[in-house]
Amino acid sequence: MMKKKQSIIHSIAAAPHIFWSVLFIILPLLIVVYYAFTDGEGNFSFENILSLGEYAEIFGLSLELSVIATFVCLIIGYPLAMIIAKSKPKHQKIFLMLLMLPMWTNLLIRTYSIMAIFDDGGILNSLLGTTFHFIGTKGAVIFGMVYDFLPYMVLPIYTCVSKIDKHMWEAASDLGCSPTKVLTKVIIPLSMSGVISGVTMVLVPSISTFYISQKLGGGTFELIGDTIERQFVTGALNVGAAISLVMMILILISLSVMNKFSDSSDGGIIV
Amino acid sequence: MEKLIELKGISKSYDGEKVIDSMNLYIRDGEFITFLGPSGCGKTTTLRIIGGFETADEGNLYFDGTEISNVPAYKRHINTVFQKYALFPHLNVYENIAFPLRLKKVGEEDIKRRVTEMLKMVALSGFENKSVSTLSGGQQQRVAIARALISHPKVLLLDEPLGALDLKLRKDMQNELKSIQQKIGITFIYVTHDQEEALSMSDTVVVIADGQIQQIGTPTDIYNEPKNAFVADFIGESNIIDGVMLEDKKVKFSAHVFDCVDGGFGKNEAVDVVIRPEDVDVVAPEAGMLTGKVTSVTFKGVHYEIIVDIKGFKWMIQSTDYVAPEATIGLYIEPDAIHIMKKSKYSGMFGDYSSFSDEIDTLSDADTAEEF
Amino acid sequence: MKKYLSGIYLTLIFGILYIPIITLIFFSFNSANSTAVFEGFSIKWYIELFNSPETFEALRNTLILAVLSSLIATVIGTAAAEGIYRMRNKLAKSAITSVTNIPMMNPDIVTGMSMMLFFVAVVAGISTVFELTYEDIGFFAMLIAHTTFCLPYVILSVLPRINELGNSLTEAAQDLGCTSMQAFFKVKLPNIMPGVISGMVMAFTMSLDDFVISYFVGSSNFQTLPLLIYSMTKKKVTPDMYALSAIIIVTVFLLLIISNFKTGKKIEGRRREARRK
Amino acid sequence: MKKTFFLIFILLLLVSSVFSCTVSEESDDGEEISGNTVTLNVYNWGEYISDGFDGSMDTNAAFEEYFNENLAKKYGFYVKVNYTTYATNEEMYQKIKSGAGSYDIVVPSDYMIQQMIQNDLLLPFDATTLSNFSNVNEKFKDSPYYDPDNMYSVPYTYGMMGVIYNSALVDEEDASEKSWGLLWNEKYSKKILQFNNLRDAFGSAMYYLGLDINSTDLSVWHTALDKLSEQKELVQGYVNDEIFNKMTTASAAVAPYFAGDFLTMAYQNEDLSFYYPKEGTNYFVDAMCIPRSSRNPEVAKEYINFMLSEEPAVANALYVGYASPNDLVVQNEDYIAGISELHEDAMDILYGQTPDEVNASYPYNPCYQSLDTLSMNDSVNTLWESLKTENSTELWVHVSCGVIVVGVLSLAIYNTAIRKWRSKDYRRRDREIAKAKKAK
Repeated sequence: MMKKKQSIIHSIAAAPHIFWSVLFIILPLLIVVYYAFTDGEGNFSFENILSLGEYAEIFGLSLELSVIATFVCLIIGYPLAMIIAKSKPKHQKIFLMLLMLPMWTNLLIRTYSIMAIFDDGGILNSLLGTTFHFIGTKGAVIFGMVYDFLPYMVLPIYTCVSKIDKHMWEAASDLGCSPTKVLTKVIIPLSMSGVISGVTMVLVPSISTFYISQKLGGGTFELIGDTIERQFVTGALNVGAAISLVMMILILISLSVMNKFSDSSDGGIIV
Repeated sequence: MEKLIELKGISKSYDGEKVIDSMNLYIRDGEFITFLGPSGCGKTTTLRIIGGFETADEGNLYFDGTEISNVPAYKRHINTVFQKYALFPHLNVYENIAFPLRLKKVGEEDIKRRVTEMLKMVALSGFENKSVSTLSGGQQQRVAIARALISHPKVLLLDEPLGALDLKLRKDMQNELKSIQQKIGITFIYVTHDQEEALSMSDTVVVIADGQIQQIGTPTDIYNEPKNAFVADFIGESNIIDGVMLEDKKVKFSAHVFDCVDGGFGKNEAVDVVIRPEDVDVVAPEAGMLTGKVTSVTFKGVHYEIIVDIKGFKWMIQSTDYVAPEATIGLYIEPDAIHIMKKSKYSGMFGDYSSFSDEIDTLSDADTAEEF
Repeated sequence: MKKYLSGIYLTLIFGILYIPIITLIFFSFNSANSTAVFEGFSIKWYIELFNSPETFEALRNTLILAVLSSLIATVIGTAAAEGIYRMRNKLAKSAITSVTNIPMMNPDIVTGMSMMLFFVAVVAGISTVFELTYEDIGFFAMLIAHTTFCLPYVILSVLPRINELGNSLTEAAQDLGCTSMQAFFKVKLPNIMPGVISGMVMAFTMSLDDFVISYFVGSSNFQTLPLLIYSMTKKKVTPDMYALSAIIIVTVFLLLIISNFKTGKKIEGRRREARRK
Repeated sequence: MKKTFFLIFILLLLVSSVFSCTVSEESDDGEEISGNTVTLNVYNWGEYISDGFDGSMDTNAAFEEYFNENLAKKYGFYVKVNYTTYATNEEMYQKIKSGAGSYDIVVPSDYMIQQMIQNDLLLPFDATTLSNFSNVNEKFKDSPYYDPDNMYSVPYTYGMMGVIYNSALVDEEDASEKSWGLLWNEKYSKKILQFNNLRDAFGSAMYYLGLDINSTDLSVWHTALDKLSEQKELVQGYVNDEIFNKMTTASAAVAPYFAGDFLTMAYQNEDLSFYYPKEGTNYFVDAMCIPRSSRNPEVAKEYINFMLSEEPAVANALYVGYASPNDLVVQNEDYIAGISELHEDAMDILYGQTPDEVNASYPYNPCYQSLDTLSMNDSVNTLWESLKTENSTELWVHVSCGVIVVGVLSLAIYNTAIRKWRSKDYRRRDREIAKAKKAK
């Protein structure tokens, strides 16, 4: 009996958080659900949900771009996290801070600078004398997403890799693993929980960005984030709420699938 | 029994401090050799150099006659059992042991046979599907050994593998390791700071201190014929007294002349005299060659451990009959119990039994320092 | 060879990350009112920045909001992480963690809009009882919104630390006479402090750069920096905002180097000692 | 990493609060008589008022001074202007409509005023009673469509949309026709920009085809949509504020935008020139209004009246660059000198032709009406959406995403399969043992 009472007293510590999330996460969410299932005048209708069919293509495009962006983040981020984890402790802190620093400048100004560099008449083109067209293509949107979300991929992987016991490297090479084999057979499987949380932290926000796609994508195509933004701003709350509700459910499903694969309980998210 | 591994002039330093000081050593095939020494004496670094985890600053390392210092660890036919086992947490017992075979693309059936056989050898049959984190220390150690041996390496390195086990289990594991080594017949290089383990398991013992080899020999040589004060003190208990060699077979120490069996030293050469506590007989004060006051008596089951203060130098005596503390007793020493050693840099550092370990010594020095 | 390779990779990636930042600082010294065509060098925009109280008030609001919301989020988040760690039944545990992740998963627009509608409903409800306008709760609405979307980051960085620490330390402390509260503050908190601080830093960064949620939830008398910058997109973002970002980046960068230079020495010293033992 | 952040927080907080206190101290120096101070919440477009940049007059501070000196006694309190900004009419509308914030002054565009009046969001204050209202040019006073009897609004700026082109990149004879056609000219494919907001994009097509921009007949919108999708592969990008950088760096050659903004662009890049398309163009009026939720409408009226007086009106017109409906401004020498500095024939561009002359050949009312009032909002929105999603996503996007997903999935499945296959024997044996034990 004592043990049970003990854990109840201690989980009181989570009470403020529970109260907070019920009040400021659940209730607003109910409002979104309310709007998703009602039409303009407030009476119940499935019409919003049914009309989502036409947004399937936009949603597909946003999913595709964010999957590619997440993959690029992983390919660039993993070696970076490995290098930082293996460098001297003094340098590790500096590298991590340097990684986080760009996040402190305003997203809008950062996007402007990227455009100033890569635009047809921008700095890069005028330096090289070429006029290759980059801003306004899907490639630029992917670059924008990778640029903005790379730190979210590197930090969890770094946390995970730096926690792997030093002897793992030695044991693996001692048993005959060449350096690349050590990575594939031992280190990558052990850092999988970091990779999963890294992928989640990049994939989810990149699906719903709207700013990057408008500016770097040149507005020639629309992502789901833009649609929701336009719906809300022009007052069509109901359809916007319906889209975001469906999207959230999809994300929840894909997250639980991903966690099942990694079967480890929780990866260290942040350093 | 040709030379399997040879170290020539190997030295290694960390931040300018010499951890291994030009070591020369050869290890024969099929031998159970132990590197014995206090912590920080360079024994583990030597092992890691042989294993390929570290490279020596100078000197070269030969394996089967060929120079292998720049051969990477994974290409050496040498496997290692780590002190904290280093089992792969993401694999179960079966996969951990099968890991080296999978690298060599061995067939599935073959792997199954060899792993089951190896599990039987380390008495862990039926543990295939267990996750390594649920195993006990002893079980994890046996999985580590099985994993290291399954790919039939020529040499197995063991880095204080029994350090984390409790006493009883450690004794069993010592015998098991010994029997495995004899059954398989490959070279074991064992690193430990526990002298009892070294003496009971090894064919050859290499005593190392401050990065240098103090003595190489069989356990009995090491115990009976210590080369210098360090080896004498480190292996078993021994009283080490300064003495003068009057002539062959006659030595003078503690203001008394004794007959002894050793010779071949210069006339009146200052020497270190080693007398094992169990070789000293307790007699009546008047009959003894030396007399002294007993300062403490501890019952050790097999014998009593008596500390005797003779002219300020504390001797340790192990005898089966009880002696009352504060009593004065006489000591009788047989000639073949006296062992003479050359002076070395370690003379005078050991042998006095006011305390056992160095740490306590430094503690007491600290008190005296404060008084001044 | 390998060391050399990783060095190049590192400089390449950080190079790409910092080229836009350098362009930003470069254009903040532009004499023309353009963020694309560099005319000549001048610190006109810095002067303009220092005599426009509106910008600095926006910066102050942003910082107050960011610091307060990250502090509150850290306090609630750490307590929540401790509570979640102690919770026995799995269902409650997974329920809470998934609810906590919702603000992180939702597009900002949805969180912002739903919170605004929620607060408006709350104000409407309260104002039937006694007179209250949105203005009065404007700042608190922003603070609550920012804390809400900062909470997941704090919990996600503190919880792994608590799991890693286990109970041994707190039990030892209780054994030595601490009450469970004292044990938490005297023993557990200092040990999980790195996680707590990195959670707070993450929360601070999130709140600092948020625009969408602040726009919808914010009231008229509390304008933050991102709002000010975004509203410029009616016509054109002027380089004085570039100057402000340049100042923030450079100060943070210098602080980073100075403080690392000092603590770096300490860590190096400790490592050498450890090896000598 | 950890200690440094504490340090950074505290320092940044200190620095900014010190600055803002000292700086803001100077601005409200008229604080000698104690007495309560009323805050006037002004909600205007970004960069849409002279704020003292580069020596110009800070009109908000000037109003505070003017009010605190002359009117404070009459009203019995001082005033402090709290100036916040928005980027689009729709955002401002959502804010005011939701009641999340009460504002005293707001500056919507003509069509938004009509929509707000219909939704009863504006306070009628009869602009004619303002003493300076007489300064406003006649043509803005004779019953504008959005506020027939000037009850709700006072014009602040007005302007017309036109075509900006880079004379270095565009041949003279293509531009000489002065037609919307330049935006559909294949010769400048991928060098043409188009508005990224629905109303102006459709507007450009409708003016070009002479269609009624406020038509409630969906087929009209469909023809406009076809024209826009015809233009789609020529368009480099749909832009709003990025147009400044793209045109000044000559990343693009042709773009539709407002006359006032052309002046600021031309100041940076001499090659740029401008014309009003002969088929007619959009004419907009931004006007100052008082939301119904305003808590001190009287002070708001004083603010509007003050902004109509010559000195602030000239300062604002110079800063914003759009045409000013205030006669005093148009005749003011400093204004003319200042605006011509931007571009020698600035006056001609802004005031040379009146909106009616420009839209002579356009049969319908050239000002937008709110789609909400025309209840065409949803249908036009879906058309705009189809324009955006109509283009085919490049193949490489589908392929690379497919490859990634297939790759990751097959890797994961392969791994679990291998693990299951390798461990099947001993797992089966464990199961049998367990069954046997249970059976006992």
